[in-house]
Amino acid sequence: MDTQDTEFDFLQSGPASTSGRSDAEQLKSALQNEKAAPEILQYETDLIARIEQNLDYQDEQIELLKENDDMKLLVEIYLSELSRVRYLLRAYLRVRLQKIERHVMHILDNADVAARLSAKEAQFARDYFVLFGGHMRAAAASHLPDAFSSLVRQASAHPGKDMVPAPDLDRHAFCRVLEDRGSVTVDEEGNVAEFNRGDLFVIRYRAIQQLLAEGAVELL
Amino acid sequence: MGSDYYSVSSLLAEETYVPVRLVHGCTGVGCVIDPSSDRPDLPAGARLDLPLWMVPLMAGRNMLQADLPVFYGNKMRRKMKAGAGCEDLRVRCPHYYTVATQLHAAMQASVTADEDFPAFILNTFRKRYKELLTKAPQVESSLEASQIQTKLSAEESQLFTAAAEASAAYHRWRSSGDSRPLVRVCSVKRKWAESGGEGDENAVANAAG
Amino acid sequence: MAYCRQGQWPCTPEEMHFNAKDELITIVPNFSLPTENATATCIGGEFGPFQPNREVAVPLWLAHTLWKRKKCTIKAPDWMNAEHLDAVLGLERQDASAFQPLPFHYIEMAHFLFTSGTDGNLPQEVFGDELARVKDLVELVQKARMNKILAGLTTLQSAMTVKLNHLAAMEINAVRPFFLGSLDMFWKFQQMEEGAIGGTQGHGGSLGSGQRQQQQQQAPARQLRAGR
Amino acid sequence: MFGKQAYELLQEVASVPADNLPPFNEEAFRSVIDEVHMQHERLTTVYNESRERHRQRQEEEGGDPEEAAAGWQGTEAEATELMVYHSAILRNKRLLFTYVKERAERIQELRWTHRTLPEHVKANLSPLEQQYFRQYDRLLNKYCRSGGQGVGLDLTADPTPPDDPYVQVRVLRDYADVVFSSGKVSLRRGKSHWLPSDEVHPLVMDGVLELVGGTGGS
Repeated sequence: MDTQDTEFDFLQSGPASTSGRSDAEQLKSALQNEKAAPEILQYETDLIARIEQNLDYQDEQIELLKENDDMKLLVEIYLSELSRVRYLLRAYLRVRLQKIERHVMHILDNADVAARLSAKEAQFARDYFVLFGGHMRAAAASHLPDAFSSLVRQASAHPGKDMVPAPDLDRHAFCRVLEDRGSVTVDEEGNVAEFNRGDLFVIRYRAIQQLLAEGAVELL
Repeated sequence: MGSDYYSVSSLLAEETYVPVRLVHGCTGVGCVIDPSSDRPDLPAGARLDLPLWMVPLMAGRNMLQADLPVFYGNKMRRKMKAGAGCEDLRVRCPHYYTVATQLHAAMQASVTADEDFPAFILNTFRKRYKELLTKAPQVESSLEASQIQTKLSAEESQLFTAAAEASAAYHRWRSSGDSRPLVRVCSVKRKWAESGGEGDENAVANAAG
Repeated sequence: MAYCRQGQWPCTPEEMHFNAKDELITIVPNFSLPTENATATCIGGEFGPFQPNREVAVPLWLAHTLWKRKKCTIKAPDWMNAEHLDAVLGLERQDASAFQPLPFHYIEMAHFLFTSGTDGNLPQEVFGDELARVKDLVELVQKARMNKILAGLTTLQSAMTVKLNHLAAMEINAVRPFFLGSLDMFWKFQQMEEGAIGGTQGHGGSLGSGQRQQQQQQAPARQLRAGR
Repeated sequence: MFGKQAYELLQEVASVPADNLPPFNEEAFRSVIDEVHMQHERLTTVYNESRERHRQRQEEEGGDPEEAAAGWQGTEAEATELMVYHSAILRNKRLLFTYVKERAERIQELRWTHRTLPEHVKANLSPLEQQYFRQYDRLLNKYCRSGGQGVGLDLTADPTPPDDPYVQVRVLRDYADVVFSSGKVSLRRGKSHWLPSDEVHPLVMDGVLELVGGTGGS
């Protein structure tokens, strides 16, 4: 993944027909993946940074051009695209917040899952846990006998944290193959499927969890 | 268990009563758990109905043995074999499938599992699944939908509602042009699944689980 | 829109429509952009060049923006001619188990081209005398494919990995909640059945090749078929 | 039967559509808390009494009292009684927690869809829940605002996909030069313009502008 060395040098992300997928296309794919996956995915740090940088740059271009009547159409084109990309960015950040809220204790309990969050999301998760946990404690837990007042264990004597909502990785999902992978094991019985670029599957998420992380498949 | 601790549909399902036999009897709470008893102690072998939420912990410790309620029994299986689509599951057990999976686990724990039970549940869903599939897209009115849904379990109703809503959303989109109203009005009122509380995602997952 | 409860159904038709507007379509501009290369450098790529009477492929949203301002004409996509659609329809009807390759957002693109324009003039402009025929054929293709999907769904008897190559976006969306919800339920009941036999459930861990896999005969993913 | 009232408490919120909240049932909630404490007291009493009886039996038989220190020594029937209380406490806890969490989630949802609490809902919240809404509001604002911990985007905006941000308008009467986000426009009668759709509303209401055929629909 290419990192931005110089400011405004975003011409590298050209149209799909010439040099891979543009940043806007990657953002749309990241949003679709996030919407369709039962668990929270790795935050697209570099991509979001580039998108935000490019949004700012386009805003600047619009400010420069809007006084020029000859550039009126170009400004309208820029503004139209900006509204689309901003929608994708808002939707991406929003669906991730929803997942953080839904599985906050699971996320904070698992370092590898917590590492998928951006710095701001991690702060939000900690703040939300304090807020939500405080509310549960004040409204319910503090009224129960000590042995049953835990927010994570049904009873303090229970070994496991049997109250923590976690994503169900055995849910099915639609996915498309982006990179040839040959024979892929798709279930515990050892059944396999040929994963060729462009193939479209309905499959249990657990079977393609790792492939998704590697960018070999995308969710639909 | 943790993944559906807060699941409203699971909590509703676990209020279903199932027949059990107490292995060692019980002291003190006989009147509480058995309304027909007027004595605090119940003898070993006592038979009564308990809510499903009480069963797994006690089955796991061999304190009781759970049996299948009548709506999973041989008579019901014969009726299902004859015509699964016609049966009214809601009147018998609204959370038919959720209760089945949890009860089966409890019966496995107390070694009273019925080997044919999972196949019966799977085949029941297979047969009724086709009915749901063919009916959902054809629903023309909420009244018609309600009539179909009166016979469905909560889990089936969730699927039916989801399919009908997806179909309706698609047809709404098809009938609209490419234009949009100038000012979008965010609708306050939203249609909601009948199973209540939990979102569609969780409800479907928990219905299946 | 339900923010926190969207859950398993990630896309509304409106969102699919929004996504479809990134599909490329050929236009013929009647203007020139006063930029260095007559191009528009956007986040989504460099579009253009825009010069009079010079065909150029642009995203549908941009084509629409320009067309509304009377800055271009829009050409029908290659797949949207009567002859090609007739052939596609024939193949869809012949093959019960597979879908013909069409653009992922073919339904939304057709919808856009058939319904846009303040006085219904875009469809006429794009398709001319072929309009009615093309509309009919697209509708027939959609119906043939949806019937094929539903016929395949009726054969669903268990949770399994299903290959559905060339299924389109709106088709996925239409069947998603029912299809995925049903597969999830089948899977749960099959886990229940496996438990009765004494097998181990697939909770936790990866799907790596274990000893159990070596003992099982490996079977390919099943193709969703009709009439089995 | 144990857990019945807590079950009915949860049903109160579960049976209402998700965009609404029934009043917080303080009385029923308190009653369930009392039930839990009664169950816990009984559980503790039965456990201790059973241990005491066992210890006495040990003394009568001349055994070593120290052996009675650890573990359960009661009868299986007494163990079953303890498990009835234990599972009932767990059930009540789960129903109470889910009641509070379900309501909290709906309160969060209201922040996303309404920004402020509707009056009819506000009246149904407990003081703790009203506080929860205010705190969640602050937390979400902190995440959305510019700079520091924020992403600089109001995530509650644009819940549905945007259309063309421009609409075509016709000027109905001479007005003035107006500065829109897209630039300055001289509004002269009879002229048509493409203008940002979220900025023309006041001028449409004032009768200065009229929409030209929507945004492209037939």
